[in-house]
Amino acid sequence: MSLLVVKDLCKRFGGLQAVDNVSFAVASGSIKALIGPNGAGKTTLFNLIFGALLPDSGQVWFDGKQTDGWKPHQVAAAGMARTFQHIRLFPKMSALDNIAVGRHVHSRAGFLASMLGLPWTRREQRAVREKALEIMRFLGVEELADGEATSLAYGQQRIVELGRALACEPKLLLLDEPAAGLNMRETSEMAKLIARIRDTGVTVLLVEHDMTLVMNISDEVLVLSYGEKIADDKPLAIQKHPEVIKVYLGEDDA
Amino acid sequence: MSLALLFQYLVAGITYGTIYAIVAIGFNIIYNATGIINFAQGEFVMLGGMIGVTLRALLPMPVAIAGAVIATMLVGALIEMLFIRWLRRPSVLRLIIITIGLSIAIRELALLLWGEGVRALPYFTGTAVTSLSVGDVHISPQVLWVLGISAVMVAALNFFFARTLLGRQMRACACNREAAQLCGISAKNMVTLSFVLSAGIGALAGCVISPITYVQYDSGSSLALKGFTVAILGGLGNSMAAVAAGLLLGTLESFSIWVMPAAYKDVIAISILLLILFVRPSGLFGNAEAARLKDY
Amino acid sequence: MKTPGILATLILASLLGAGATQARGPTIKIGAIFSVTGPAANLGGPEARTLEMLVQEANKRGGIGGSQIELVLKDSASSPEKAISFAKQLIEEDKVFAIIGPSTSGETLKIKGIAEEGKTMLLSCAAAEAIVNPVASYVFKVAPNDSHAARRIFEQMKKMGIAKIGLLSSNTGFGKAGKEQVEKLAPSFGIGIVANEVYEKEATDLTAVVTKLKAANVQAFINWSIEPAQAIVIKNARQVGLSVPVFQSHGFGNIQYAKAAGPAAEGVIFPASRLLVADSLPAGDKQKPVLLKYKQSYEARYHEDASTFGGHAHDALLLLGKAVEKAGGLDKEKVRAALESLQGVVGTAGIFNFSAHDHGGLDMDAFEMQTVKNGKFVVYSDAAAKQ
Amino acid sequence: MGRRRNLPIVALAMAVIAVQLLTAAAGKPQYLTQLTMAGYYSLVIVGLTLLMGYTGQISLGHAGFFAIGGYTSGLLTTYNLHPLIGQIPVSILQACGLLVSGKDLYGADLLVVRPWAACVVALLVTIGIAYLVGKPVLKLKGHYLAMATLGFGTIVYKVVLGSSLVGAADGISDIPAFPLFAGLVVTGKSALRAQNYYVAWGLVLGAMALLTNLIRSRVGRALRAIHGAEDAANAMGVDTGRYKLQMFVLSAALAALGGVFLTHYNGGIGPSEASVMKSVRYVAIVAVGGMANLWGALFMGVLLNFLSLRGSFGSYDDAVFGLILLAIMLFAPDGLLRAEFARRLPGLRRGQKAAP
Repeated sequence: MSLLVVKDLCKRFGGLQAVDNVSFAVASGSIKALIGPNGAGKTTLFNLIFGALLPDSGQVWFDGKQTDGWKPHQVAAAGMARTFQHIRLFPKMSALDNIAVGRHVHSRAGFLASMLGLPWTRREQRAVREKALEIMRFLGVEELADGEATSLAYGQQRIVELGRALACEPKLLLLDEPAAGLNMRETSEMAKLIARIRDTGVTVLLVEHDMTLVMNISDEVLVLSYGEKIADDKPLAIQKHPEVIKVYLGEDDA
Repeated sequence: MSLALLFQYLVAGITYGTIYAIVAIGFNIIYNATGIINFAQGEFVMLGGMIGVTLRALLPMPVAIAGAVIATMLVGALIEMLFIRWLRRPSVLRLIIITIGLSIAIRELALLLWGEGVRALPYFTGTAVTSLSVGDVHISPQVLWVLGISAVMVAALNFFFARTLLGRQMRACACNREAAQLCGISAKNMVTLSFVLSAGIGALAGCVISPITYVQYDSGSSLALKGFTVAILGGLGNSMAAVAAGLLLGTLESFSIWVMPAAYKDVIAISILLLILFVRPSGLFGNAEAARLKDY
Repeated sequence: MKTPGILATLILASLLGAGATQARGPTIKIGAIFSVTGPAANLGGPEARTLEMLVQEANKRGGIGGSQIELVLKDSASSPEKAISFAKQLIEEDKVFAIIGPSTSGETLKIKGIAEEGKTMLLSCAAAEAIVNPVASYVFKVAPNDSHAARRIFEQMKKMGIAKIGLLSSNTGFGKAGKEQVEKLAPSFGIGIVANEVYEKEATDLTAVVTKLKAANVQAFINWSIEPAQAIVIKNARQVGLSVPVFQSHGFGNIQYAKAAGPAAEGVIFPASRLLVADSLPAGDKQKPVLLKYKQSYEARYHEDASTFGGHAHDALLLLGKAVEKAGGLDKEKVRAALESLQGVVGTAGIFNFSAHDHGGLDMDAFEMQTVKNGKFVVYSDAAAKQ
Repeated sequence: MGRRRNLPIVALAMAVIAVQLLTAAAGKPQYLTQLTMAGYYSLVIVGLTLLMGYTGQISLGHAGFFAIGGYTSGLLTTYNLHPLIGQIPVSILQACGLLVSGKDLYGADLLVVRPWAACVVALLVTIGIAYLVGKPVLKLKGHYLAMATLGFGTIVYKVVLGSSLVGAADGISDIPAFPLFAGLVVTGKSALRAQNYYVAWGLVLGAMALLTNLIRSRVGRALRAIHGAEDAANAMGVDTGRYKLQMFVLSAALAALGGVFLTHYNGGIGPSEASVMKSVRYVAIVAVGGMANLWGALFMGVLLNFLSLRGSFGSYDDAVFGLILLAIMLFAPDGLLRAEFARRLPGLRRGQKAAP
């Protein structure tokens, strides 16, 4: 059973075909990695799936619904969450508040109810806070709760951003280079964390350059080159795929 | 409407349009170098006119105008160095507010220095009633001066940006600040230079148009608003397009008086501005991508 | 817990203490609200300067009613909300004897009720007839009626056989008031307005507007404004070859505009106070000494030409002084009654004759038709015009 | 639990009362006039603080909304419907009790809209315009947003200045008092000065209570998230477009409320209320108050407006605001009061923590 199905997706920027007729599926409960050289169209593909960009053609099906053309917040409400390649935490807000924003789709107080401070909105606020703390405990960073998010160490910011996405309780988690900028120890911890997240039942689609991480935790690997899909297989098969070796592994020597 | 009348309106439109276009070019130069919209641009025009009139009392006109341009350029440099240069990674919001603050400060200073009186340079050729007539269409020689000086200015700017080392350095900074700095160009100096240039252009405009429009301490802001409109209409940063957009807006305004009271002339201009912002923020003549590849 | 609210209280409290003013010797406080800056700075500027000068002069002579004048001058920048706040402040806190100003009709109309409630004389320098109609017992006005100016213009037009005119005005209070009077009175003189345009006060070129007049084949046009635009209008009119007689309002009575328009201003006909032509008035003219005195002292002190607006401030203070004199003391009620009954006071704007029904005091004689000749204002005469 | 949350509001209420008592004790009850006016302007300022400081959307056109509110209410309560008596729409309004008759200054019969109804219409009109304007405008960012809002403000200014229906340059005068309820009347009569002070500040208190609740809520968090990183907020499920629009409309409605009440209090309104300089002044006050500091903005708003309305800055009124803008943005872009308060009163700014 596939949670996410991408069909014939295309996106062109001026003269550049950033994503060229890409189709694939992500099985529920699995980790799928998206790899490819710089400029292969990985982040563009993420943005297309998430609704941050509109595809020129093709379809995106998520959880049985066709979601291409939706706005990101609609996609998020449907059960998808993401992190960003360049960390996009909310400045001047505590780590806890950052994660609490992730609870947005699971709470409902609007302008009027909030302004009037109705009792249920306060209960909801407490629940949001509890849930955010719970996530921080799960990630092992509850001591960072009150620190200003953007002044934390880089590795900690990555964790908080991951926590913010987890707070959405997504069915599908899109991680854009979760290990970028992390050292080796942090990277392996991140790998373990992603595996743990998958074990809680969350499906993961990730873009990553760190091949050790990709090969260790992925169930499947999709390879893009110049916007085109050139392979989509189990990690071991990918490592032996001649095309992949040629365009990617060959030059990267990973 | 007779043909002569039609042309008379066209002449009026071209007069307005050219005035707006010169103000718009001033915006574009700073925008290109810094990404800032200088809300005090109209004040450069006012300062130019005021200083020009003041110097005119002592010096012959061409010298007075040159003096006004140089003095305003100094003011431009001073403003950049005192208020912009040392800011570290200022947000757009902050820059908007700073330039608004500057425009108020300059205006109030001008009120203090020159009072609320209205001034003007004399007509460059002829007098207030002189007009050249082609059939039944009449045109003031000063309008020709405005047109001519604007044309020379646009040509000179084009030459400067395309052919001179300094101009090319400025463009390099506008395209990619980091890369330009790696090549040994001081980005900060280029920003100062952009303020100097645009102050100078504003001042020259202020002198040339003052016989037609007069100048008063608060005449900058309404000119600035039209200048913005034209700059955005043409596509921010594109000065050739600004000239075209200026003429378009000027003509529209001039003919609008047949359909609406003249008191709503500005309303029309601004409505066009809003419409453009909503529908085509890159301007009439630019496409979105060209707007991003900021070229003079 | 400390809150900014409490902090606010503390600061406000300290302000309250600091704000108290000390009482000094025998003084009489006179409030003034002028638009020294803002859209009507052309009015308020000279008015404020005039008053400052005259108060100083008066104090040197011993003040009025034996008391030194303390002038409390407020710049309202033509904002009614400020005028309202200032009027209440002047009346309730400063307990001023009278208020001179405001410069604009819009502001005056908004504080008319406040002056009336506070039983404080208000001598407005604005022209709208609504200021004194209906009569409010404490509200007077020293500027001549726009309708009188309009009538003078129409009378002149009749003489010249003009029946079809264009009307231009600026989008300011001054322009609006004049436009209304011209529109109202034109039919009774058998004059038709065939083109009627309001332009922005910031207008920098009015070619399109005058072209429209030209297209309408007007026999003459009236322009009613106080801004630089009134010079631009005549220039543009001449440039597009519109050579019909040009009438302007008394707002044209500011020589800098005539100078700015240069040769285009020649021959413009307008009704205005005799202040502008004080030098060329016949020796027997009643107003001449008053006019010359004000004009000379203003011009000597500020190095700029005296304008009729500054004259309004002069007249307001003059009238107040006469009323105090007549009442024989500084009793507000008596002075008010005296002011209301003043007759034949010669001011810069004309000769004031107040009554219980007329708090304006000026008649059509306040205006003299004038024109520009060789860059100077001169009295208009049909004979001279024909030469 | 609710007690600590409401402490700042209670403190403000006490401060309001204390100021009134102090002015009375100091023999300066006249100060309440400018404090009342400043209170109404504060409604614009606190709304704008939420829009600019919290949501990160600049508006150089808020004076426009203030003016739309004031002018609409002023026009409706002065426009004489008497000559139209007998016509069906007027009869319907009459039957609904929305009209009130009286005499004008010259003793002629006057039939105008009841202030309550006018107030409601003014708010609805403003909300409608804010919605229509905000929808396209808020899609813009940076300079474009600033320009578009400035353009909107200028249009409102030019329209009121050019329309003889609303008195053109003179504005509207002789606007009647606004009887609220239980004998409370919004009017500038000096006898009712203290009463009006409490009406104004009651409104401010109400607005502050609502807004402080808002910033501590899910919505407030989402608004700050939009300010910080709009794309990320959107990805977390925040409908950024809708939130920005709702905030814009809310702040416009607050501005209009201030406009309606001040107009009835002053008994008139003029084009100066719609001028661009007025909008810039509101922005200056929000900036000096600390951008995202509701209390700072309220305090600075009252202080600066109070001084300005008393004429303390003389002819340098605009210059003062220009220099304030410059100085703050150059040396303390986060505002004067913010750094200070953030250190001392974390509970005020981080509502999350103040709530147990």
